[in-house]
Amino acid sequence: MAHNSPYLTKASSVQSVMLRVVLALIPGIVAYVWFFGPAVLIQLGLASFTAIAAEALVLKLRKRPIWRFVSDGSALVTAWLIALSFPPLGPWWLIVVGTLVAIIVAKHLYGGLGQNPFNPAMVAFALMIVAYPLLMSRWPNVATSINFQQACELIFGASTMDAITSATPLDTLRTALHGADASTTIQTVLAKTPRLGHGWDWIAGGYLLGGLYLLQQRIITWHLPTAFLLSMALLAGVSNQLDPAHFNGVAFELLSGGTLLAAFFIVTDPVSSCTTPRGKLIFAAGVGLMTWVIRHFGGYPDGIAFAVLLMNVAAPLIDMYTQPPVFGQKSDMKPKHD
Amino acid sequence: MFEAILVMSVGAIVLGAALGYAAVKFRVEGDPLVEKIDAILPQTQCGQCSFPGCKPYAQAIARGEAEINQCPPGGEDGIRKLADLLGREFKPLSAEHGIEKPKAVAVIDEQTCIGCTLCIQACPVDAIVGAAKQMHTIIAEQCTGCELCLPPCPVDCITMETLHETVETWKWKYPVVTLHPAANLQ
Amino acid sequence: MTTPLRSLFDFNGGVKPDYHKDASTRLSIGVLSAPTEVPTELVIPLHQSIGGTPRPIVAVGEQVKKGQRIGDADGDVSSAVHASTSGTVSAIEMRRMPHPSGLSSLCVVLETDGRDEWIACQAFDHKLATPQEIRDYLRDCGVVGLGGAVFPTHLKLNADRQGGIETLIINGAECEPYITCDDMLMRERANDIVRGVVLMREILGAKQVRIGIEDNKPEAIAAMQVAVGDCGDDLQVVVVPTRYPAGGAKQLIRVITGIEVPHGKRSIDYDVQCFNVATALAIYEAIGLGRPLISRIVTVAGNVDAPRNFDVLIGTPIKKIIAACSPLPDTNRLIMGGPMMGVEMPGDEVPVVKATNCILLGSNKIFPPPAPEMPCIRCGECALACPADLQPLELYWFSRAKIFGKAQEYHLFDCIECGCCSYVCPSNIPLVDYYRFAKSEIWAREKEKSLADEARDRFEFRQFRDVRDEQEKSARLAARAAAAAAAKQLATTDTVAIPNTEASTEANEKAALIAAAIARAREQQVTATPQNMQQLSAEQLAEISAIEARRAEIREQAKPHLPPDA
Amino acid sequence: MNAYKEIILNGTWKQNSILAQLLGLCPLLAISTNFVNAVSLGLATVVVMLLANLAISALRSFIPYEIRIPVFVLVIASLVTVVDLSFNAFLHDLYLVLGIFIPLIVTNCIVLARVEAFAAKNGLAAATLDGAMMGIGFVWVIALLGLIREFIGQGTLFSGIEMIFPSAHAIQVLPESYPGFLIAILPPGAFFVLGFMIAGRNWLEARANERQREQLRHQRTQGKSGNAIASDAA
Repeated sequence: MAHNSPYLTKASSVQSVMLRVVLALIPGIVAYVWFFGPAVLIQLGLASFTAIAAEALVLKLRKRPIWRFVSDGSALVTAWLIALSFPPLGPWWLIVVGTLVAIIVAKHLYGGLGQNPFNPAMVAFALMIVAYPLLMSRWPNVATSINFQQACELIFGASTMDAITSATPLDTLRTALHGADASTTIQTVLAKTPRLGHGWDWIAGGYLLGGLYLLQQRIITWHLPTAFLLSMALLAGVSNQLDPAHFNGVAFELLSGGTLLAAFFIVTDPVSSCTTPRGKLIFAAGVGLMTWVIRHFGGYPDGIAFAVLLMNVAAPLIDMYTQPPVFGQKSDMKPKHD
Repeated sequence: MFEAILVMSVGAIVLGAALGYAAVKFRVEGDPLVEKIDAILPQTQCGQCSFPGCKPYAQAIARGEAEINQCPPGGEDGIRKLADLLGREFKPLSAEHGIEKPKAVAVIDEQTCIGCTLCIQACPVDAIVGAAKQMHTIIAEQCTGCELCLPPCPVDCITMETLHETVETWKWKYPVVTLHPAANLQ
Repeated sequence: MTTPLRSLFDFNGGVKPDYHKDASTRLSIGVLSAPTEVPTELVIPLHQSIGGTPRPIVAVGEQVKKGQRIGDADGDVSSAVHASTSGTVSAIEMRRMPHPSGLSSLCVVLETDGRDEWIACQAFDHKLATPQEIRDYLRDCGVVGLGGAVFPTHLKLNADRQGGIETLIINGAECEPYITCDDMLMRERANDIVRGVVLMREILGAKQVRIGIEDNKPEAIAAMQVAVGDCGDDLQVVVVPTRYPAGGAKQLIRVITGIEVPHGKRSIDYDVQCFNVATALAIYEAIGLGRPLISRIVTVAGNVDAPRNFDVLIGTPIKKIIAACSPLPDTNRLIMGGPMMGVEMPGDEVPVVKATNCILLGSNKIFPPPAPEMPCIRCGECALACPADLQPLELYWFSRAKIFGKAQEYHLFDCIECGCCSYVCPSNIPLVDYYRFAKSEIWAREKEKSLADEARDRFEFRQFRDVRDEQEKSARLAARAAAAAAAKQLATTDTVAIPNTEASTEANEKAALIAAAIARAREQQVTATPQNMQQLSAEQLAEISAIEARRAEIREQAKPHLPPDA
Repeated sequence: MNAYKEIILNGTWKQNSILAQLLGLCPLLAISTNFVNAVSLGLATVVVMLLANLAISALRSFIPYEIRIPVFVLVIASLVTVVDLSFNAFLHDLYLVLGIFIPLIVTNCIVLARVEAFAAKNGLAAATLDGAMMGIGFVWVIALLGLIREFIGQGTLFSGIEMIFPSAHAIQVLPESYPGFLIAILPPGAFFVLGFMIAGRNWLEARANERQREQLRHQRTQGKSGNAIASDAA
């Protein structure tokens, strides 16, 4: 039997969608390399290679058409998100193991493309930060510049890195605020490290640029990023007003950590998030709320991964209860005659 | 020691009494299972299951006296549904009760019919109309294809006609992705 | 009446495919209904509208004239069928239908005589007729919705309503790519259409009339505006933005009035009624000229050298009109309808029916086979494109997994199968096919269930009756026995034998009767001709044999379902 | 004899309380952080199950149907108390590590499930064997789980063995520099490893079923030419 109508199709494919997402990540990566050196490029390469190799291997084991699925680009998107959320100076095996877990466990054990209930990149991040909390905080110090060779040595284990790594701004604050000294406030920390958070704002800007591109391309809708950023901003604004000594301001909260990466690239993962308009708003606001809660009261410096995973669990339920009214079922439509 | 035994005994008596009361008070009455089984059965009332109709067979299944694979008109699909409902293992249709056939209706050859009314008495769903010494006919929409009218007919004027797909009963197939076949038009 | 200033409403979703409408509007409507063009054989299916299948009222060998009724509507939800030209009925048999199944259905085959002789046509005065008479007249004229749904028009022209309806909408949107039959009709026969619209308005008592036309048909809009201006009635031509499927009845009602008619409700419940422009013309021809619906405009487009519209007699084999457009050699499929909702034809010998608005020829070049299906990534494009505001992706999961209950809960039956979701799907999933599958499966199951329920009820009633009869019989016997006992007591001397073996003698008697009947039947079969036919004239005998033949034929048709043609 | 063989097979593999029935997961997941803890708790459970099945099977004709559950719990609780006190007396260090999970054997649904489903309906010997075999089914799974989690999580084997045999020592299998896969020891790790174990069992079962079906089909095609009854019986 030949295929049935419609016989016309719009020229779009999963591949083109995924490649445009990859393209949208590039401005953020450029800023990243500018401030933290080329180490992240090595991680990107490692993650991409591992992801594609693992994808091909699993597809072969599952007896699926290999080329059709490897070329869809979804593994590449996962790999890049992992590379951008993992610390750039982490040892090579950290990102390799993380990527393997993402592709094999989080994606293919659930049925492959389109079937995974959890965001694979965030599964990898959550698993590795739980397993190796110390290694996952090896971020380069903005002040020290690392060239390509140094980065290789650090990543492939030929030298130690204590001198040049530092915690992320969020981690720094968290450690200081939850430390023994109860009198520490954000202001005292900032006084000690005036350049805290510098560079991160530019990277965030890069992600924002990519996100706007995705919006323009209609690959993502406004609901998810807006609701996520608004809920974060709202919480940060209110808490900062109430207790400026212990809660970050809106700008710091939005520009640090992976907030903007998450807003445009992670929360918007269509497979594992909600699909109805209202559902998207609830989902993203929930991620924002949980991220903020984990950042300030949880055991880990950044809570996006956990927040996303927790909301992933709730996504089908939210979708079920937020089905938009179908044509003709809006409440104001009443027949004149029955 | 004595104290411990006393505490345990009192506890046991109180709990036992509560449970005993509950067992009497909240006993489940009726058997909704029969209805559910009956809903799955095809209602041909053909008796091939060795029970006089679908409801009696449903009751027998519910009591555990009959296997779930005795209904040829229900076919494999029906057995699967029953297996799901009852949590029993799927079994292939039992051969002694018949084989699954395409759905058919009985047709009376009106030239041969002598009007004996025997088929009318045999029809479990009253789908045959006619009177003594008058020609009989079958209401096709109400015929379940049970074949119970075939044996009593003394002149063998009833035949079963398989129902074929028509434009009205045609169904869209489950989409399967196949390569487009070569042009088959001139 | 110029373009109104009133604001239009919008519907959600929809897509903007390439329209390809120019090619088939360059030439005027070709006429294939002229006497010389009439094919030698017309195949007129009896079932051409929603509802019951009309009963044939002509016999094989009978002469018919153009416009003569050959099939009578079966019940109220049905519509009559007419001979498209004059000729002889050569057969009433199963022929392949223009239906994706490729199955056959009962058709009247007409051997044309080339004279194209009309029956006596007489205009119908709707002003003097009662609503019921108007309905019956239109039903007998075979007027059905020509937009593609072929819903019997007489059911929609419901003149019973006190005070009339609010809005009458005439659908000239024609949103599907390639199809231009309504466009050409409006350009060339705007006046007749407007006359039909005025008739409909009078019957319905509509307060306002809006003729909706998509803004990609400027010539049609201009022609209609002129015709509306000439007619003197206050009709309005409304130009609606071009977006597929703006021509869907519900979408057009939404765009023009803002009213959303939900699934399961009729638009008349909301004081709106919507008809296609071609239907308006058919009404004019039926009421104004007394001509039944025997032809329609068909677009031939796609993989042909000279795409064009034709006025085609119902029952013309489609190969006949395709040939007039010189199809290209790489044509590999024939589609009835447009590229978004059309259905593939099983062959080129199938006839044009009232639903045939377009014959689209396809090739791998213009309709490339879809890329391999990928898994759904829940991107939500389909939900944005859905004009019924459904969540096609959810419906897809449920239909694919055959969880039909859930699919219905998610409003599967609100789906109008417009194809927008499949059109935009980046994973190339044949979404509409899944919905079609799920819908027909649900219908089949519901039908099966209702039949099973009916069988159960009948079985249970029969059992109840058996028990009741048994009780009545035993009561009767008891009464008789009591009476006999009383008689016995009275007549002590003469003992009357009471038949206590009533049942067995009854059975014996019956067996004897049956044996006698069998014997009689055998005898009858031996003496082939009945006694009462011996003194009849030759004509009478011929008549009887003709009746016998017809009877045999009807029996043949009445047989539940014939095996499909080889 | 065949019935006993089936009890053994059911307990250890086919109806395995963990892999097939997913019962008693709470102690299983909580205590299987290393091999020694896992085996200790497992053996304690075996003892309780064996004795509980024995006791209930012996008493089954005296227990009224309506109050059977409280009676079962009472018997199991008494046995667990004995085990708990013995641990406290003889393996005090281990007792401290296992903590609440020894008393919690009372609520382990495997124990109650076997008592209710088997011991209350079967004879003494069969019930005792069932208790032992179901217990062994639990022990080997929890032991394997503990082994894997300990190995992946910290690269050692038998850590904590000195709590039972003071002279013995844990074995460092992977080099000291192994950073440890912390999550294997954390509760999520228990779920992951158990998940893979269940998947493995399902895979083996599916393969066995497939092979059986293959055999049947083979026999049937052969039986067509021979006698039909033989193939039906198969």
